[in-house]
Amino acid sequence: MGKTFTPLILPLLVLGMALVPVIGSRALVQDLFMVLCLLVLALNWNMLAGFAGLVSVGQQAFVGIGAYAMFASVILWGMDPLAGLLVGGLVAMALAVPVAFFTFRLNGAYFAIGTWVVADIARLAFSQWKALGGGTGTSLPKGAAQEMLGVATVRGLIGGSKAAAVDALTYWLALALVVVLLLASWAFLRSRMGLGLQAVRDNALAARAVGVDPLRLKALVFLLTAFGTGICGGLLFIQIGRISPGAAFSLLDWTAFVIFIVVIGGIGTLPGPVIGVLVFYGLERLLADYGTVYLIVLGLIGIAIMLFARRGLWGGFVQRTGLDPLPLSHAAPAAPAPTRS
Amino acid sequence: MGGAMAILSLQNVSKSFGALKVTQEVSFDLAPGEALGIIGPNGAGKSTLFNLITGNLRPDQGAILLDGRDVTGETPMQRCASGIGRSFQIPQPFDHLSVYENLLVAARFGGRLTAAEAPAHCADILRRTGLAALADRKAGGLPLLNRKRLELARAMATRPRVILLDEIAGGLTEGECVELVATICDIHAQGTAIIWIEHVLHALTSVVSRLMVLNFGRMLMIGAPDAVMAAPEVREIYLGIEA
Amino acid sequence: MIWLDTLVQGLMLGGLYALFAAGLSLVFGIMRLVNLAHGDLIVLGAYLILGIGTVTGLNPFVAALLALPVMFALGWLLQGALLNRVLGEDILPPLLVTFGLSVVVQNALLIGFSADSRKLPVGPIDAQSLPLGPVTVGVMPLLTLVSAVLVIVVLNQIFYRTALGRAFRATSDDPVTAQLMGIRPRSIFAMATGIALVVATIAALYLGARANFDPSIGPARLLYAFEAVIIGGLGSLWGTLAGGLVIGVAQAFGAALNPEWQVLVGHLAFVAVLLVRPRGLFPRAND
Amino acid sequence: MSALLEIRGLTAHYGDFQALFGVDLALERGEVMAIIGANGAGKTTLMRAITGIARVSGGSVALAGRRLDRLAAPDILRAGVSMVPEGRRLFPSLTVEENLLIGAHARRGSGFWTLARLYDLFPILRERRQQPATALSGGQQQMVAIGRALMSNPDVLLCDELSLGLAPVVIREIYAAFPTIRDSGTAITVVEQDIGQALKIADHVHCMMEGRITLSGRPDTLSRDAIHNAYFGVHA
Repeated sequence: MGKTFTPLILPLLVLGMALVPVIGSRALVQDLFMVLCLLVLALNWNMLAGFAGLVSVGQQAFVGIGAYAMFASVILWGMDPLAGLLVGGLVAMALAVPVAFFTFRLNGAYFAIGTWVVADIARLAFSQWKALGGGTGTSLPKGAAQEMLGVATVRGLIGGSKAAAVDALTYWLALALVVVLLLASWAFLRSRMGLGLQAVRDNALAARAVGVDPLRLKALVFLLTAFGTGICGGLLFIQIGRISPGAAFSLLDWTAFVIFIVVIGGIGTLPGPVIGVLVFYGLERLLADYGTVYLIVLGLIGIAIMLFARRGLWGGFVQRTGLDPLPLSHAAPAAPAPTRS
Repeated sequence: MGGAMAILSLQNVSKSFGALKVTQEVSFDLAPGEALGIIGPNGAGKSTLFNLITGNLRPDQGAILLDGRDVTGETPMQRCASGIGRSFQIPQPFDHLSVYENLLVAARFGGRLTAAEAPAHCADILRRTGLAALADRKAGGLPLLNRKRLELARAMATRPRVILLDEIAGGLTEGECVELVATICDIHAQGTAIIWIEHVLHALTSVVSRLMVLNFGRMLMIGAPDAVMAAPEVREIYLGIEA
Repeated sequence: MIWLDTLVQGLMLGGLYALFAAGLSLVFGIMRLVNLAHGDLIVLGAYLILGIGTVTGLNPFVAALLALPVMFALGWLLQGALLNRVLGEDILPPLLVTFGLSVVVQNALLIGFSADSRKLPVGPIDAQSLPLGPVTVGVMPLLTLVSAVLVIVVLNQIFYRTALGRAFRATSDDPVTAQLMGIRPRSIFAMATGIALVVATIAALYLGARANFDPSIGPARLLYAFEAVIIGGLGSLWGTLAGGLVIGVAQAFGAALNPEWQVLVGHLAFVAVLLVRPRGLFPRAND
Repeated sequence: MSALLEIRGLTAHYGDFQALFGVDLALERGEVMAIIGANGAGKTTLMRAITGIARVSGGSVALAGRRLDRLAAPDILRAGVSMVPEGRRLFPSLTVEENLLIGAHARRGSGFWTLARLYDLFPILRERRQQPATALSGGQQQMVAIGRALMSNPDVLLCDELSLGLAPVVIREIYAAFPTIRDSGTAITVVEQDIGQALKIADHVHCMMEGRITLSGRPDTLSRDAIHNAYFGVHA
């Protein structure tokens, strides 16, 4: 039942989401853009912490690096912001290599601290980049986003101002990123690598005994998620238009919220981040006028989930109902007719 | 020593934990397709010997050769890919994966099979180990006998040429034990060499052609099972009954 | 001479970081718990001292004495009611719960005390300084360093000279066998977190007396504290002191080169130490 | 008159795996009881179930009429049952003397056993008392483990696999302390794979196989063949 249901509803959902810039207000587009970006970050963090067991609290490093690399591409090297996105992802992935070399020496919980220190180092180092405004930051040149590849096409498609077209384009890119990431995550987890990763998560000793190299798999996931997070960082700051070390390397915005989203939705499950981001958005709307109370509620929910429903909303749902519309499992091949006497 | 015939060869392997010598100058050759049994009292260093062979521990001295090639410096992953499979004394299933997926991991990584080849290979092993009906069950929920079968099946899925079995019959009832021995005989008949640590002697002696006795990390005796079991020093050390 | 001065200033700063770190080190050593809320709990302690001082008109040093039992009780309750439930093989639940706690404490303080920065009014001692050989040191910074050394000495005495410390070490080694000795690990853990918050209160006193504080500064201080614990060697109290001094001295030299480099150079020292000694300066033999 | 330690119909599970099947045992005051059996027979599980380390799934354990089977491990120790665990499990961060002192953490009243009396029982420990427990030889470590368990002045002392990995001469030395322990008023249960040793010291011997008691009796009434059969479950 679930198997015929899922492939049908997902494209419909994506189609509905894609229509938002055509029928919705600009404010809604901007709101949902932020939600989609948080979902991208959440999908990456979930892959890292939920599947590879790498609990990082320093992913803001790759958001900031991606954003700064995009800014550098546009401002210093005169590239199109879209090309800058790719540069951002690649630079983030390249810098993830030395980061992994350092942080992988730290075990368990201290890995988290190590990634946090690295993110702070990145923030402080980029504050020294005077060409990009140093500690105070800088803005994208006037018109850079509006002259971006594809903006004219989008304008032809939906009309409206250039700024609205930029919003629509970044929104669609974020939506596309979400879809691609969801599909890629699903494919990865069902691949040989994904199977090995789940084996390591269950029992590292046994995994090594059947030939799985935990370190290699974890390093691979670390690099891939740095790439995804870096691209998302670039995209976020095309839309925001202004960068500063504090904003680009914000622990609260790019990691803390993301962790709560994943934990509330269900860590180590594919749909978990999606559910989590919906709850997060709902709460944000509900408590929009009480900034600090909102954060307290979020913290309390996170604690409550860990105490009473460790698998999160989605994990709890799957456990209770036995339904899993997005199964990661491999069914055994149909057995040949039994030949035992 | 380490003659061209041997598939696995240990040469003067020693290992200490602090002051405790857990393995002392152990040497033996295993012929291709041979079945060797290891007995000895608890704490004699049997499981340590396995961990040395699989690469979970590095020996302080001595060498371990696979097909005449020195693998002493290799990781467990490399040794698995080179043909050493193992089962753990305490079953270590991948709890959240199905029985079939437990085998699939082993076949894809250690067995180096492609996505196209692996399913048939795993299905064959599931059938031979009597796990076919449980293929889609989560491994974490299996009772002991099936956990032991899964240990065996998963080790087989890595396509080993030497398979190490660590007390795989321990804790089973007589009937269950007989079933498991039949499966092990089947593996042996297909040409896989076996080293088997076991306290359930009658199970062991119905499969192996040579028996080694370990005591305080030392090889006390190695030879034909009947001769070894009849030796007075073995009866004394192993059973504590003065003959 | 300027370098000697910088070194001394760095050691003083390191004393403060060691105070931040001592409670963390104790808790990690006993129950392998990484408490991400420790920084915010120190800030909470500073507000508690401020509150007691404001209400009673007492000097912050006396107010801190009154705050000690309150913070002990808070730590004991926190461990008993919350943290004990999430200890286990899986490192994620304790990390996330203390992370959630950090956000809750920080924002509750924000509601209670606004974002305005405060300072503990310690009186004239704040501005006094002593000539110490060729350099001059502030009385408060010196007091901080002396307190840090004293705290480490006392914690070591508790750890290695008392029945409680014996139970701490035994539980840390092997909680299951400890139960066979009649030890209840959960109450041992509650006691440890209580003591950790007592140390946090002392840290809070110096944090609030030496510089301005506001509800948001916890996490950054926590990061320096963790660096001290990790490079000191996990579970070693003297190592934690050494780690704090290394971070403090590195930051002081960084600041001497360029004020913007203070924190960055501290972090780089942390990375450098770990690259050379992956298990820290004074690793425990059995880990 | 009920026995000091009385076990009735005890069952225990690890997940779906049943490790004990209705074990009945009784230990009298001043008695030494031995439980023998091969690896995996359920001896260690039995010890862990009595001391509260493993959960009991059925049956009862009572000490002088008081039910223990629902108590947590620290409370069972306080009630008067102490254990020398398999593999000794000394605390590596503690010195020899501290390991002994930690045994008195929940000491009940002022019993026979004190540091001084333990040092008289195992004089070598007095010499080594400031050393880390892990620096000792296996036999000396076993002495520390026994001493640590005695420091709470228990009514019942359970010893799991004392002779594991020790040379025969060391084993004899350790068992030489048993009469003193028994005379101090502590009843003893030993779990052994070393059948010969068990037969020498015990008043009663029980053989376990596959989670059940398969043979019970006084050492002088049991034939070697009967023990051999009970031990291996085969007819030799």
